[in-house]
Amino acid sequence: GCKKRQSARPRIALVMKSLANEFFKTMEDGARAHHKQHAGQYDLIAVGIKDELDVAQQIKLVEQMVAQGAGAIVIAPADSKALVPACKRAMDAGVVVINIDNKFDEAVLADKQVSIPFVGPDNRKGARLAGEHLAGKLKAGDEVAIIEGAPNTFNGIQRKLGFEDAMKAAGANIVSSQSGYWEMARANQVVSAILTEHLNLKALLCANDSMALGAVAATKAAGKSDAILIVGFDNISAVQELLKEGGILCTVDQHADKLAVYGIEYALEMLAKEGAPADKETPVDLITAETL
Amino acid sequence: MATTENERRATSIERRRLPSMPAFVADYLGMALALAVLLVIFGLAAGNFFTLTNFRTIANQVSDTTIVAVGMTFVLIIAGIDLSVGSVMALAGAVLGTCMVRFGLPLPIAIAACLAAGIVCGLANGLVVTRWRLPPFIVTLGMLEIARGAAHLVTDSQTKYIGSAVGVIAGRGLLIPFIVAVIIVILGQLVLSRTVFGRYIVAVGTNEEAVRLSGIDPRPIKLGVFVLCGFLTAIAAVISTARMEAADPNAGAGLELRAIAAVVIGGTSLMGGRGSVVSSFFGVLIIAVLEAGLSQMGVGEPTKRVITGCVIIAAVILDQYRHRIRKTPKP
Amino acid sequence: MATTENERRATSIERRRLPSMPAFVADYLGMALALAVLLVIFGLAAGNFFTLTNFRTIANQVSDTTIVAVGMTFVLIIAGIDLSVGSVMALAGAVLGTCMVRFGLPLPIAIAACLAAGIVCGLANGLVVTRWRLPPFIVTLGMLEIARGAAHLVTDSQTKYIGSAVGVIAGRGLLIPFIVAVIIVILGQLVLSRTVFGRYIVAVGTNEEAVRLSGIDPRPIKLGVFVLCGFLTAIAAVISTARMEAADPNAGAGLELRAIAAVVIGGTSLMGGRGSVVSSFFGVLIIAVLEAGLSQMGVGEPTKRVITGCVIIAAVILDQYRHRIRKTPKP
Amino acid sequence: MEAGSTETILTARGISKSFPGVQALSGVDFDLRAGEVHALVGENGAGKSTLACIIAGVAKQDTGQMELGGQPYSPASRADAEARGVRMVMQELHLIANLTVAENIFIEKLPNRFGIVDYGKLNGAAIQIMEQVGLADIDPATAVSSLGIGQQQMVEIAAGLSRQCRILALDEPTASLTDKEIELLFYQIKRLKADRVGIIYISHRIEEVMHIADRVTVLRDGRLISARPTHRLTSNGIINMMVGRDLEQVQLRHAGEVGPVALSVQGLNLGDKVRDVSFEVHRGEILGVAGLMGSGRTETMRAIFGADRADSGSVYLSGDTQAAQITSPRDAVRSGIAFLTEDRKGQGLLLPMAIRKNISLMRLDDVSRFGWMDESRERSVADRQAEALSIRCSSTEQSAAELSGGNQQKVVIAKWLYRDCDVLIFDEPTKGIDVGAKFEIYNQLGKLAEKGKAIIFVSSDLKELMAVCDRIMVMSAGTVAGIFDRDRWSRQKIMAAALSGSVADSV
Ligand SMILES: Nc1ncnc2c1ncn2[C@@H]1O[C@H](COP(=O)(O)OP(=O)(O)OP(=O)(O)O)[C@@H](O)[C@H]1O
Ligand SMILES: Nc1ncnc2c1ncn2[C@@H]1O[C@H](COP(=O)(O)OP(=O)(O)OP(=O)(O)O)[C@@H](O)[C@H]1O
Ligand SMILES: [Mg+2]
Ligand SMILES: [Mg+2]
Repeated sequence: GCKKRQSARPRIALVMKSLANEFFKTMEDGARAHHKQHAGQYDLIAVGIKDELDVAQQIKLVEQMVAQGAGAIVIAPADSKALVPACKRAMDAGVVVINIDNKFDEAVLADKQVSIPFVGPDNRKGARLAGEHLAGKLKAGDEVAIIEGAPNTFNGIQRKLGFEDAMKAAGANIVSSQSGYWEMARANQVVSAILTEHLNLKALLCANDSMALGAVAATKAAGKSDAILIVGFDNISAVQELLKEGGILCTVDQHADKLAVYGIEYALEMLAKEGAPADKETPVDLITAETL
Repeated sequence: MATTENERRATSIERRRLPSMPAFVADYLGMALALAVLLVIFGLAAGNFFTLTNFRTIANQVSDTTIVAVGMTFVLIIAGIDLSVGSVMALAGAVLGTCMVRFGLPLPIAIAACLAAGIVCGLANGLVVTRWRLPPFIVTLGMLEIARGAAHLVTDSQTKYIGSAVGVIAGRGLLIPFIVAVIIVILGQLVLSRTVFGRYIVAVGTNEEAVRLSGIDPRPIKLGVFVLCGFLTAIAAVISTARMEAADPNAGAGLELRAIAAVVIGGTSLMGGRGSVVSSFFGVLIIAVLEAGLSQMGVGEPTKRVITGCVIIAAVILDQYRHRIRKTPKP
Repeated sequence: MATTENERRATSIERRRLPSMPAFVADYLGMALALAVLLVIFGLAAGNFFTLTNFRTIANQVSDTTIVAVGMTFVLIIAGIDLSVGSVMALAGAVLGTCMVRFGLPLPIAIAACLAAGIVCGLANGLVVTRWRLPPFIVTLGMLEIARGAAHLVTDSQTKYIGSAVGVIAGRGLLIPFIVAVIIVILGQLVLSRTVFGRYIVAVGTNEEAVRLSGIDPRPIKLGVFVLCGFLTAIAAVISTARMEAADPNAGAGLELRAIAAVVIGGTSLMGGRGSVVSSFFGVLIIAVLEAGLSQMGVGEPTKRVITGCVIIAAVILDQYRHRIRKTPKP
Repeated sequence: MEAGSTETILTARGISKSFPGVQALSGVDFDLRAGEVHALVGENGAGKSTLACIIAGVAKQDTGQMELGGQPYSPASRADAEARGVRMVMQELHLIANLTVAENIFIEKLPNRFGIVDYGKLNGAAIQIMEQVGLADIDPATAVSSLGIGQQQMVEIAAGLSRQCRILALDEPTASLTDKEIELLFYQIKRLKADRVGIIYISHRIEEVMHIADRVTVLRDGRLISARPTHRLTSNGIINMMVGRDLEQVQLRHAGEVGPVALSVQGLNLGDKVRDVSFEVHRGEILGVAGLMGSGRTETMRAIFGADRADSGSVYLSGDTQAAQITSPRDAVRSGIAFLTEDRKGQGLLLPMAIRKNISLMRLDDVSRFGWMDESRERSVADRQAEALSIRCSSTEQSAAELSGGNQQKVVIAKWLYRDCDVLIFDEPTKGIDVGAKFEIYNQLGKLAEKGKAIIFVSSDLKELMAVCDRIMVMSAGTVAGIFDRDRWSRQKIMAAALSGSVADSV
């Protein structure tokens, strides 16, 4: 922060969700790498919150970044509704806001009469990809369960919908759908309970990889690792090994490292020319043992 | 001789009353100094720290924690603790949001319902604590779970977006939340040090048995403190909901520990009997400035946590020395 | 006359020694009963509850909480509290994971490093608490932040997947974690009630000043308890890492409150001086069975939290009555 | 003295009360007339406090009836009793440390306007009350926590006096007071008598009772032994009724062989409480320490024991040329110094724990093997100690909290005797202890001295010091005002020394 006040260089604030989550950590690293290459073009402040649920803290961060004189805020909102007013205020203060990762709620945006461009992947599509890959290994009527993310997050809901789309298309039977609140230990507990209750379960679709890890441990403990297929999401480093071993069937890569970069580039673009904002979709890829 | 005696005593009392002002100042001087040091450090280290917007931002951000910390100060003084404030804040906010969004009730009625929710939670805490003489720690731990669950049930686990219908309270640019918080701090300090209720609170925290043996029932006093804490938490919920224009069932997670940390940094004893509302306010400010400064400097979250933890411990160590210097040394 | 006095005393001691066995059983009977009631309810309400796999699953799941609860029991008996156990568990696990994955160290060395991390955290807590006589609540609250930050720094915020290299410890099907936990419970209870150290712990928790004025330095005792708690937390970290085959820097969030709830449900006093390790174990089992049963019944998370909260409060109310019946009312 | 008052304001008939294992009171009758001082005497555990507590609504009797002014009287709580004009100053201090003196005195009814305390009025009223009990020098706005224990006792009494009442029970009000304060207290009692207040006065100091009481009721083991006007009693007669047997006359200890110096204190300083204190005590000697309340005796002993860190000064043990390094009680005990605190409940005992565990605490190595407790050995050790001091308990498994004050004190002594130190400092060991037990303790002191132990005996009761000590050191305002040998002292000389430095200056 010592090289400050070169008004020519805009400050771009990257406000992420929980840096306790590897996904955002990767995002941050990607952004920092990009910044290193383009150090002359902008200053970067990357911040995140303690845990995914701490919406108030993230609002504080947005406000602080405005106070800090950021020219643009690239935000991965922890809550798709509650962050809108804060972002609107930032925009009113002349800050460019780019939404990445977790899309703002349309209705709220409409109510606030703002439009914030979204740069990010289609989570529903990603989840459907993973689900379809899984479906290839299932028969119609097979029992499956979904481990959802936190119920108030947009991407959590999208992933759940994507899984459901694929499972319905394949004719699988979703016997249980419970939230693991994105956490490994919580998911482990929930999965254990589901395994006890549903003895014929064939597959578990987890809305992120942390929960998939918890699910893997639970199936191992129950002695069912061979019988149950597990699907994750996010492609964190910890699952690479498991993908190779077959402990996890597949996961989805949304290119976290690129996500922030797309957002930052978009922000720079908008700062340069005050163009009408449009959404921009980033790629999602299915990762399996073969693609590694 | 009696007259000279009395005169002497009268003057000595006068003398006492006057130098109490510096003592009063000394009480807060340490905290103010710590705050000033932080401000200077961040002023030098982070660009744009010394700006009006930044202070305005911090001021509005601390308002809900401040109000909760006032309630927590009272609870700690009676040697209690309230771990449920975070959940109760979420529940009260959830009630507010649901009243407005789902039932379309007008703001004043929704606020009344929100405050009622806070009071009911405080009442439940207080009744269980006093009726069965249970440790507040465990009772409010139970309430932490109950209120959080209730908040999710009320909102169906969905953030309720309310919009400017409630946002008006936060009155942009006017610092209304901060002003409300400051007024509550001042009122709280007056209640504590100048009213019969306040003195009874200190008395109950110091020696509950002695209070009971003096023919004063400590239970209504304790009950009152828990209700007050619930009520203030609900006010904090109104303010935070207004600031976000949305009610989030996950709001206030971890708020209890943050509020307790702030209150203790302010020098209030966890053993009860000793505390000051104004000092708690300083405690809140110190933590808030620290967090704001660190995030503006772009310090990573893990490092931030390590620093915050160290500052909490350092603050209570300093407080310890402050007390030792003021009292005669008792090892 | 003196002889009759003595005879009376002698017989009364005899009388006391015999009925102490039933008293011992009565201590645990209430808890065992509560557990049995829960089991029956879930056996009827949830299918597949009474299966070997289910009990095996629950048994392995409770092992880490149980071990932490043993440490927490000791801490509560000296009238302390340790809010940092969740974070310390994450840090110790993170050290284990990083040693194996990043530095490729063999399991025994990694485990040694992990245990060392837990001991260092406990030592830090204990030293700060005893050196400056600070309330353990606030010191361990600071450590909660520090250890969590450190866990993220150590792992670079990445979950470390270790695989069966560590999984062997959990020994599928063999219930090793559960057996370790039970052994620790038994050892813990023996240390508490049969050793000099245990006697000192209870004495310090009862009246620290009286212990000090008896020429016994209470500080090494308190320090020892915090170190023990850190050490047991690290053992829990080894076991939970082995179960998950992965080290997660976010592990153990909220563990401190869960462990405290379990210990208090078991009847250990938050005021210090009174507690039992075996009862804490029952407390852990009650909460675990409750949670497992409710999730098997498909009860939603919010409702689960409400029920858990109510059970926590109900348990301590019952404990209160149990104590009142055993003691006669005091004026 | 008779005051001609025959109007009985309180009668109690057949009061019984039992605690687990103890029949505290059995079928006791008691009555109190307006304007009389009715003393309750008896050994420790005789049931005096229990009876007073029942009258004041603090405890509830199992059987028996009471009448107050002709009306049936059965208070549900202390507040209830106070509403009917019955008040009590309890044996234990019940002040609120963090409130001011004035707030404590008027805690029940803080003068206020719309809930806001009127401090002018409060402090003004407090000054008046405090003047009456000789606390004129204390600012009513100071926190009680900064007062000495004797001053706190006076504040407690002041609080009792501040309220209008028909009956006032004083449970051992003089236990930690010195003659000067006792005089003030008696003056107040006489004033109340003139206002026709009935006073129940509990004390172990027989001469006090002879002086102030109109009637004396003697309790023994919870039974009524006698209730007679004072002028028909003698001190010895009362003592005989209390203990149920004749006590030999106060036996002056014969000064035995005094050995070499066991402990020497040189130039000890601690704030303004202890100023340049030097003295020595020999093996086989009992050194008495006298002084007024607040003269710094407790502080001096705490500093020697390492409980508080002295600013300067040194302590030499048994002729050592090197000063002992005592920075904590642990060091002191290791050097063979024992210290029995004056506050036995707060600092001496582990109240909820068994007597056995209290006694063995300091020598657990003696009742354990390789760190594991040997409980049967511990039990036999505890039983032996309890017997040696005739601690009255149902067994050593009973918790210390359930004992009467005197027996609790005996547990503390038992614990220190078991530790077996060479230098023993007793701070007010006979405070609130009955005559029988007092003599037992004097005997113990004598025996210990014979065994060659050095004993420092701090007491506010000059008579007992003069009866058992070889020398008496008098402290005044934190300094040593004089050390008197057995054949050179007199009550007058000692009092003069105690009053030599103004205590008020040090407050
Ligand atoms: N709360 C209690 N629980 C159990 N036993 C009690 C309790 N209070 C008093 N006792 C017992 O009742 C008996 C009478 O006690 P009490 O305090 O009335 O004696 P006392 O005459 O006031 O003695 P002291 O002179 O030591 O104060 C004692 O044997 C005591 O052990
Ligand atoms: N806990 C305390 N905090 C502050 N000051 C104290 C405390 N205890 C005692 N003092 C002060 O120390 C001085 C001496 O104490 P103390 O009254 O105990 O002396 P003492 O000579 O042992 O008298 P006694 O034991 O007869 O009351 C008093 O003036 C008192 O105000
Ligand atoms: Mg008594
Ligand atoms: Mg003293």
